[in-house]
This record gives sequence, structure tokens and C-alpha cells, in this order.
Amino acid sequence: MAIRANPKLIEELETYGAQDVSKCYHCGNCSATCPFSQDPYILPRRSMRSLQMGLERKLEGDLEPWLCYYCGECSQECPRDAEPGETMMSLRRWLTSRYDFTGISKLFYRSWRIELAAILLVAMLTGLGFFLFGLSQGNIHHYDGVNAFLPGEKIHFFDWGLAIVLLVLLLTNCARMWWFTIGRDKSKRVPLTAYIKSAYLLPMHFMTQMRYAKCERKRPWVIHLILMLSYVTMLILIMFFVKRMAAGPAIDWRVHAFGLAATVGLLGTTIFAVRGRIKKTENHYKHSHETDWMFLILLIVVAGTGILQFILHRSGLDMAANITYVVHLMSVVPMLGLEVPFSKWSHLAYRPLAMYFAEIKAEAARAEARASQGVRAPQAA
Amino acid sequence: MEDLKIGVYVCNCGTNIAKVVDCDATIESASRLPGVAIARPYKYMCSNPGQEMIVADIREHGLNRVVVAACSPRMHEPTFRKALQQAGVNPYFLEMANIREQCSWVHEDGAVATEKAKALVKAAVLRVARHEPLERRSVDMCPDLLVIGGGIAGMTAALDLADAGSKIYLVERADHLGGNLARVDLTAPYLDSARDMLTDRMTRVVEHPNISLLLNSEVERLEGFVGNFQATIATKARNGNAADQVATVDVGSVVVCTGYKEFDASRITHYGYGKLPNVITSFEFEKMLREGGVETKEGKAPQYVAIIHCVGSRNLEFHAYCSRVCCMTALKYAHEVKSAVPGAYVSDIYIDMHAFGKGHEDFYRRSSEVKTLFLMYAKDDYPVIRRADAKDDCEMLIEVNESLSGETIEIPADMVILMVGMEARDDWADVAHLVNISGDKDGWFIESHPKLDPVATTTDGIYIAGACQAPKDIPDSVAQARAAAARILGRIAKGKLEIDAVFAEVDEDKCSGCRMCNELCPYTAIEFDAEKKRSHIISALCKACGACVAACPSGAIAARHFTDAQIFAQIEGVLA
Amino acid sequence: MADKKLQIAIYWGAACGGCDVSILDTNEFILDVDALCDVRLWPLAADGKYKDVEAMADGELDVTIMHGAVRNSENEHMAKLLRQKSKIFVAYGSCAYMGGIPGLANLVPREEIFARAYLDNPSIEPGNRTVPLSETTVNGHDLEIPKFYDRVYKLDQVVDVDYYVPGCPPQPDQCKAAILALVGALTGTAEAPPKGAVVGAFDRALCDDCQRTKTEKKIKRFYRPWQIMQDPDTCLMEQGILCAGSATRSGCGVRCPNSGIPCRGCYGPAPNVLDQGAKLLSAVSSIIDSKDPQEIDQILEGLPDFTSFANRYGVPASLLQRSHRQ
Amino acid sequence: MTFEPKIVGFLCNWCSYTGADLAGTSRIHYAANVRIIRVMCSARIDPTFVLKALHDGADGVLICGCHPGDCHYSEGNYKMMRRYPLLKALLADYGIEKDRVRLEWVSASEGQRFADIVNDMTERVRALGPSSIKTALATDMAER
Repeated sequence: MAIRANPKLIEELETYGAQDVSKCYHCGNCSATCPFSQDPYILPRRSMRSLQMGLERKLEGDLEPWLCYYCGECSQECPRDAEPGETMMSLRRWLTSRYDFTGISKLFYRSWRIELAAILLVAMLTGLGFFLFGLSQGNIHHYDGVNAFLPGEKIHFFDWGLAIVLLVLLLTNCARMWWFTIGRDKSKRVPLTAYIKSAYLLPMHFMTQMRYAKCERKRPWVIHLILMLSYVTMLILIMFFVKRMAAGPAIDWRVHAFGLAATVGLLGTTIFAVRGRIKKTENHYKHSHETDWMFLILLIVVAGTGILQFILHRSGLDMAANITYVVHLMSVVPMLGLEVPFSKWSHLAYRPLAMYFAEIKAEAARAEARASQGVRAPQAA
Repeated sequence: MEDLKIGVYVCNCGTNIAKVVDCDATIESASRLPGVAIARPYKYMCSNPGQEMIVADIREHGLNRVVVAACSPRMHEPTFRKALQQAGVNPYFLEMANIREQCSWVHEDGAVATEKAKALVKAAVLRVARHEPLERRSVDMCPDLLVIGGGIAGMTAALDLADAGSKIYLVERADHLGGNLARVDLTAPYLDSARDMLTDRMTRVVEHPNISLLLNSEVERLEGFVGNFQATIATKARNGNAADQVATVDVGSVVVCTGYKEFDASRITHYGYGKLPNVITSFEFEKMLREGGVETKEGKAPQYVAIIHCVGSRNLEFHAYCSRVCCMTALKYAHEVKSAVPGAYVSDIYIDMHAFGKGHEDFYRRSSEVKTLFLMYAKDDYPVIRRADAKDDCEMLIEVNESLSGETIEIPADMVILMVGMEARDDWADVAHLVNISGDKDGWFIESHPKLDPVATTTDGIYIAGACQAPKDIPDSVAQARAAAARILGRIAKGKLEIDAVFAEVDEDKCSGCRMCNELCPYTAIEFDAEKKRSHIISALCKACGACVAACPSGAIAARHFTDAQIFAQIEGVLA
Repeated sequence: MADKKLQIAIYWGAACGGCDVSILDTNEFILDVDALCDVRLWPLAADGKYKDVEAMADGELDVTIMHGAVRNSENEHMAKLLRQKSKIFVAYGSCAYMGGIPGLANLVPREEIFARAYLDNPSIEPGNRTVPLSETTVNGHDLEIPKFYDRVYKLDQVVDVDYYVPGCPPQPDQCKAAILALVGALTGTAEAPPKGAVVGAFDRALCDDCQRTKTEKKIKRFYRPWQIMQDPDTCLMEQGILCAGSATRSGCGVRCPNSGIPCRGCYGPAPNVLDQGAKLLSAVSSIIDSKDPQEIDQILEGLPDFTSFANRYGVPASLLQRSHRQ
Repeated sequence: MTFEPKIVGFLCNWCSYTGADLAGTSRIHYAANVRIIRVMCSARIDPTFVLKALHDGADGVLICGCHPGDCHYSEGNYKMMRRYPLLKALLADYGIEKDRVRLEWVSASEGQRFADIVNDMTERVRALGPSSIKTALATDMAER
């Protein structure tokens, strides 16, 4: 059955940051240089082709964009400057907005003004909420203890509340991703055993990003890994140890050591990334979408205010620490609440998931090939 | 006949020959051969002293035949012929024995090589004894020309030659000049106007005092041979009552520039040409552009325009060859559609993109930048065009098995432009017959040599230029036309046509008129005189291959300088 | 000389007798011959013994007309004997001139011919398969029959021949012309043709006399005469029917092609042609209309046993001789 | 002493003769048994030449022309190509071994190929032994 091509799709993708896709004439240099391009996942060429032709439905079900870590080699090798690496990036944005059923993602990606407004709005509401909350039950001069302005256990409760909302949103999107990429295609059944057999890949890719390590240049992987581990460390600290983190003024090295390390990791990598994007030092830093900037700035603010309140608190400047804390929350909440389900940060879920899906799909295809080899269709007499 | 006095000269070629072949023994054996008056060696026969030695011997000893045993005749035959001529002996009284390339350089054993050298020298001596004196002849070269076809190639050739002073008869079948180019709007890759290009030329042709322009005319008959053709040209009367005019003119050369016709798109049923109103050919689209607007039959601006390449070209069902101009023309259309309907989406459905010419690759890149969607299909796997359903936002849908993605897709279209290929004109065989040239299996006229002589044909004096030889774009047609003009001017400049002394002749006393030979000559040099019932060879056209000589069943044709007697003597010689 | 009748002999070697008939076919002209000549030997028409010939003085005969090839020792003996007794020795007819139909036997060795004729032939009564021997002893008597040679020879391979009259048989008109030429030469009323001349024939090929329309030739398929409805006005070769006319001397009056039968070449090669078969081969294959080796082979399948056709009357006269000998 | 066959080679001027010259200029050594006669085109090679060479005592005949499609005279080599099968049939009827006469296409750039053909043909003809064509008739006449 023929797939209907939509010549207008390229134009749509341009709003997600795609450039020069139509320049590609399929020499295949990009796929030859990409370490991940391996049957059945030919990247980035196949995605370029589907995109040129406007095969929307097929693109929705493609995993290839997620299998790319954007080392940028393909763009460098491209004889026509068709920027395949950036195209993969914009496809990830487009896919993110497709997975997101709320339509918010689409709004954010297509208009930085809307995203910025949303971030500011959420920040303001968060700030106002926590400030009023703090005043209503605590003392702004107390950072910790009985009268603490923003007591750890309450914040902890809020954390979990937010986490559950985010999880629901994220999981719904992940479910949609599964439906597009695996569930919808009735012709290729993936057996349950395949899901179980390869389940280990999910945490492994999440934690190690070992695929990224296969890219020719290792530094982007190290940076990315440090950032990700710092983030996860911080997340764990906040989700489980927020009370101890807030306690003071004595330093509790059991948590603070991790907290400091994570902060250094976060600040170091984000500053590196910002510098890189300004100076365009790396291939994947050459093109920066507005969402990239917002994400980085939020992350810097989150990490910066986090360490600042820590320092202020230890210095005995509790009120300043509390205000910083509110500012901190004003950046944390939009980052988690908006970036994770609807924008750039969502790839923390989609990418490992895509690796996992890719493996089980490939495995299913191999199994099918083995089966069909065993029973050849009889030749016509 | 005077007594044979053969001089045999064995060259040492420094040590090249003497190192392996025993030159003294060779001379000794040669000196005992019948008719040999003198036999001597020299270090370098081709050197001036070597040649002078031959001249001196001829004068002193009255030699009337010379054998030089040295290198390949392909190297120094002209050198020694000149020496003979200098000494007053017919240059064809020379025979060379190739004892370097065929002896000393290829055999190690001196004794074996010497034996072979002796045999080759003997063959040469026996052969030269049967040589006949031959004279080069020359015939007059008429400087006037006939150019058949008034397209870009024909006009270019005519103008170049007319500027150089020749009288040109430019014969055009239609009532206007310009040929197929007159049907074109802009040209790829620089998007120049074809009209501008033509107007200048057409005006010059019409006004040129040396060009006699014959519109509504056809060549009816061409007789004669290079330098001396007589062409009969019939000109249709303007009004029905008047009689057609027939004129006979003398010309020295003919340039055939009869061009091409476009492929009939309705032969490919998949495209629905003739049934779907908005499936049009490239020439119909050109007409639309020349008239100034891109719109569908319903008068709307098309949102989706699809261009299908290789219509009639590059497939086994119709024509296996590439028509060469369609790829760039299609890209040109992409630009022209975009400029006429800025919001339109252009899909370019091709087999391979042939962007071989100057500026073409760049034009291809620029076309992709204006967001032309390039879709690739495989040869012989035609896209299929169907009417779209009511719910679709387009008029037609084209199903393509897209090769680059491996997907079968449907592309929306409101207008489909079929890039119809070039094919030989229906009456190519008549034209070929008229001027005595041949066409290949597709009807394109065959050139003398595909690489080294792409302008001349196997019939001397008949040249081809433009798309009648093969599909061609404008620069190539113009280049070929100018090349033809240059070739002809070179010959006109000499005034006379030199005819090689070596050619085949029919002995009319032996010819029985069986006509076995008539079809064998690739140069149509053999004429049949129906009244005398004898075949005759036009020596000016003969290239001396000898095919007719070998085939003549009654031995009535002789190859000058390669007669049966000469070759038989050689056979006897090498076997001695 | 004029008052004395010319002394002539007409003799045959390996021949069918058709040549004798061709002489008789000159009708009343034969009476003129009789008036002019004394026929001293003509086995077909008059009695004559070898011993009569042997008794003649050398050169006693003015002319010997010998037809037939030399197949056995008797043919050779008589050819040599008559040569010795004659002033002029004429090879008459295709067999004498070129070996003729008997000459086709040269393509195979004698043993094979004998085996075919006397041993393997299914019509031979079993138990009676005898091969003739030239010498045998019967009841104590030595018997001798002429020795059958391994090859057939044209006359000039055995004796010196002065003139040749080609044809199988020579046409009566040509026979007449040849005899008149000889008589003229002998009586001094006309110049003698040069020794070795072919008399009673013309110098061009048969096509010159053939009235069929000839155009340019290209052949896609060859036909045997019975395979095609023939156009009586068009060159047979152009219709794909192999005809040797273009490679054959004219003089016969184009009788075969006029009757719808292709020329088989009995008048021998055109002057200047060394090998009639090779020339016909060269001409015929040159006009095949194909450039594809496989198609060429396929077209040539239409020419079965080309060798026997092209050399039908001239295997002994061919440049090639069978190479393998027993 | 080993039998050294005498082979007559008929080579077209434009491809094969030039190819043989190239073997020379490239100093490619090959058997000395082929003696070359130059003709302008393989189409000039009358089958009579082949018969004449065999008749005069050649042990083999080599015919070389341009590769099909490459003829200097456009189509001359096709004429030889058409004559060759019929010639081979004729030779076979006269009892001449098929390896004695050979048609090969040699281009001007194929010096090595020419040398290889000569060597191969020489070996094959050597294996066949001397041709009896020239002597057969005389021997028979003497023995008859």
C-alpha cells in the first residue's frame, strides 16, 4: 500500500529547526561515517529521505532519530551541507511533540516565546506559592529547624507530588512512543520474551550511555555522562534526602559530598555547553535552537541557586538562603514540570527507551528471518 | 617492361636489429634473389645519409625497385617513399620488410630471427617485383555547400561557412527557421531566453548575402561525390495554384542537421497522457511558459506540480538511450514553476540525475535548494498516475516505487509534466538514403568515428551536426555544427581534393554486373551503372579497405598496391 | 594442308558420355566435321582399337579431343598415348578441364569409396562383398584390370594440354565455335589461340548473360531451390538461393538459371581467379546480413555441404588437395 | 630437432599489425613461426589467400583483425567474421585440422595478446605436425 507523501512536511520541520534537508541527494556519506548506522537502522540517511518525501506516518514510527547522539560527523562529511545531524536533532524535537498528547510540546518547540512565557509563568506561580506558603507557616529568618521557612518534609511531600504528575505525563508519552514505533505496526509482532530478554538495556543505556561512547570523539560522551550522572545524583538526593540536605548549619558530608560533587558536575558541564554553543566549538553546538538555550540557562540557574543557598545557609545568612531557595524552586519547577515532559529534557526517557525498542524490534526481525528461512514458500510448479 | 633492378637495404638500426639478426647473412641471401641488383646494410637507413645512399644507388645503378628491411612500415614507409621520389622513381616501387618489430625485438634466438628476416626480405623482394607505379590524383573541390535543416545547428554551420565566403544553400522543410529550439522558452542552466539566442541568428541568416535560404523546401536528390555533388531541391509553392519550383545546384559538401522529434507520450499508458487533462508534455509546458502563465486546464494555479523524467528514454520498451537534455530541462521547469507559482510544491521524479555539463551540477544543487522534491524510480518501473479522490487536496496522485527509500509512495499533483525524450525523425531513413549515410538502430545518423571523427560520416563530403546524430543539447549541437564548418573550410582552403593513389578499381572488361560488391562498401564508393550493367568505384570515395576486392567472385576488382599477385608473391616469399 | 583431311580422335576418360552427346548435338554440323576430318578414334561413334592408335606415328593426329578425368591407369595410359600421337590436345568438358563430378571423390580416400561401394552398401548380396583388385590370379592366369587411383586427376595434371573447352557438357554452340577455332588454326585460316587458352567460353562471369534483375544483395536466410517460391525475374542469389553464376565463366547460355535452377559452376572460374570455390565462398559469405556470430552460423546452416557445391566440378582443380592420405 | 611450423599471418593494418608492432616496441618475446603479411583490412583477406598459403606449404594460417565494432573501415572485420565459418567448413572437408587456421581479433593496444596468440597457435600447430597439403598430390601422383 502506497504511503501518501506530504511535500509540505519539510516546511513543518523547519519550525523545529531543520535546515537544508532538501539539499541532500543521498550519496550516503553520512551513513557511511555514522558508527550507529547498521541494518536495519540506517541513519541518518533514511530519516533524511523520509523527511524529504514527507512520509509523516512512517517518520512517527521511526526510532532512528533517537539512536543518534549527534556527534555531528555526518554534517561534517556531507558534500552538500545538508546538515543531517541537525535534521536528526529537529526530528527528535518533532517526535517529542508527536509523543506528547497535550500539544504543549508542539507549542513550545514551534514558538520560543510561548515556552519562555510558560517558564516565566510557572516560575512566578511557584515563587508566589512558595513565598506565601513559607510566610504562612514559617519564619523567613529560619532556613532549617522547627520554624524553617520551607521545611524539608513539606518540600519532600511537594517533590513527590510533582514527581508523580511528571511520571504520569512521561509514561503516557512513552506509551505513545511505543504505540507509534511498535504497537501500531500489526505486521511485525514483537514477542513478550523479547521485551524481557532485553529489559536490562533500559537502565544500562540510561546510566552509561554506552552507545554514545562509540562515537568517534569521546569528549561529548564524557560531558554528557557527567551532566546526566550529576543530575541523577541530585535527583536522588532531593527525592530521598531533601531533609538532610536542608539541615544545618553543620555540613553533613554523607549527603553534601554528593550534593557538592553533583553541583560541580552540573555547573561545569552546562557552562562548558554554553561556552561551546556561543563559540560553536563542536559540530553539535553549531546550531542552537531556542529550547536548547532555555534548557541550559534553567539548569545553570537551578545548580547556581542550589549551591548559593547552601553557602548562604552555612554562612548563617538564613534569610538570603531562603530567598535563594525560592528562586531555586522557581527554576526547578519549570525545569522539571515543563522541560521533562514537554521539551528537551524528555529525551532522558525517550532515548534509552528507543535503544531498548530498537533492540527488541531487531531481535524480532531476526527471529522472523530465521523462521522464514526454515520454511520457504514452495515454488510454483 | 624494363628489367628488374631491385636494391635491398638492410638497416642495422644501431644495434636494435643487428644485435639479434645477422644482417650480413640476410644481405647475402637477398643478393641471390631474382632481380636483386644490389644489397647492402647501413647503420641507420632512416637517417639522411641512409636515404641519400638509396638515392645515389638509384641514380648510379639504375635501380627501379627498392626493398628496405628495417622497422615497421607504419613508421618509415613515407620516409623511404620520399627518397624514391627524390631519385625519380615512383614512390610505390618500395616495399619494407619489418625485421625490427617483427624480428629483432621479439625473438631472442639470433639464428631463428635471421631465418625469419630472410623470409620477410624474400617476400618483400618478390612483392616489389610486382609493384605498379601509382599516381596520386586530385579533383576540384566546389566551395559551395548544402545545409539541410534550419535549426540551431544548421544555422550555425551555414553562418560560419557563409562568413568564410562560401555560398550556402540552407534548405528548411518548415516555413520558418529555428527548429525545435524555437519551441523553447528559457534554457538551462543559466535560464537564458532561447528566443534571444535565435533571433540574432535568424536575422543574420536571412540577411546574409552568401546564404540562399530555401524555406518550405526539401532536397529531392543528391548525386555525385565529395567536392562535386549535384543537389536537386524542391520548393513548395506558396499558394496552391503555382507549381512547385525545382532547382539543381552544385555543392562540394553537405551538412545534415535534420534534428529530432519528441517522443509520443501517449505510448506510455501509465501516464494517462491524452486522458488526464493536466498531464502535459515538456513541449506543451514550454508553450505555456512562452505564453506567459503556468495554470491547469481549469485555469487554476497548480499547488503541486510533478515532473516525470525519461519519458520514452532509458528503458528497454522504447529507447534504451538517454536523451541528455531532459534532466536539466526538468530542473529548469522546477525553477520556472517556482517563479510563476511561488507557493507550488515541485516533485521531480527521475531515474538518475544526469548533470554532466558545464554548470549543470551547480544548477542541480540550486534546484534542490528551491525545495524541489527529488524522487527516484527504477528503469522500467514506471510511476502510475491516477485521478485523486474527492477528499484529496490535489487533482492526481502519482504512485512511485521510490528507489532511494525503498518505499511505495503517492505524490500529489495538480499538473504533471512529462519529459519526453528525443527520437529520430520518422523519415530519417529517407534522409540517410538521400545522402548515402546510415543510421543506427534508433535512427541516429552514424558518424565516421564515434570519438575521433564525430562530425564526418562514412560518405566523404557528407557531415552531420546537431541532434540528428544523437540527442544533444544546444552547446553540443552548436559545437558540432562549427566543427563541421571547420572541417569543410579546411578542405575548401586546399581548393583541390587529393585522392590517395591506393584504392580499388573495377576492371569493366571482367565485371559481370553481379552486384555482389555493391552493398559491401561502407563508403558507398561503388556505383552500379545500370545501362552498362557494370559496377564502378568512385576512387575519391574509396578508402582502400579491400572488402570488395576479396568478395568479387569473378576477380574483376583489383586493390591497387594490394593486388592478388602482390600478396600471392608475398605468400610464396614468406614460405620459402 | 588444305587438300588433306584433318586427322582427329575423340576419346573419353572418367566421364559420363555427355560430352560425346554434346558433340553430336551440333546436329548437321557434324557432317561438316566429317567432311573436313578423318575421325581416327571415337569409341562412342566408330570402332577403333588401342593398337591402331599405338601404331600411329607421333604427331600423326592433328587433334585429340579428350573428355573425362583421369581416374585409373587406363585413362592415364590413353591420355598419354593420344598426347604423344597428337599435334593439338584438347581437354573437353568439365571433367577433363577441372576434374568434374568424378573429382568430388577426391574429398574422401579411395578406401572409403571402396568400402562404401563394395562392402558397406546395403544393396550388396551378403557373402559377395568383393573389392576389385587390379591384379589377380584366376585358374593360374594372371589377370589385370586398370588400377583405380587414390585420386581423380584433371587432364593437365597427367598430360600437357593445349586448349580447354569447359562445360558439363560444353554447349553445342560453344563446341562448334571451339572446333571451328581449331580448324581455323590448323588450316591457317585463323590465328591459333594461345596455348593453354580456354576456348568455347567468354571472359566474364555468368551474371553478364543472366537476364534476371540484380540489385544490392543482403542475405538473412539461404534456401534450397525447393524451399521457396521463386521469383523468375529476380537474381537467385538475392532470393537466398545459392547460385555459382557470379563465380563462373559465362558461355553456357545461362541455361540453368533460365530454367529456375541455380548455376553450379560447370564452366569453371572466371579468368584471373585461382580458386572458384574460394571466390564463391568469399562473395557469398560477405553478403550475409548479420554481425552476430551466432546468427551468422544460423544463416550458414542454410548452406549444407557448401564445399561440394562450390567445388562441384573442380575439386582436383582446387588450390587445396585433401591432406590426409592412407 | 623439433618441428618448427611455418605459419602465415594476415594482419589488418590498423589494429592487428599495429598490435604486433606494439609487441615489438614492448620487447615481448614470442615464437618466430608466424610470418606476417600486412593487408589494409581483414575484409581484404580473400579465402583464396588462405588456400594459397596452405597450398604453398604453410602449416598454419593466422588471420587477425580489429575487434568487432572497432574496424577502421567501420564494418570490414564483420565480413571476415562471416567468411570464417564457411572457410573452416571447407577446410574441414579437405581434411585440414581445425587448429591450422585461426581468426583472432587483436587491437592496436594488445601486443601481449598478439604474442600469446602466436605462441599458442605455434604450439598447437607444432602438435599437429607438418602439413601434408603441399606434398599430398605429388606423393599420390608418384605412388599411383
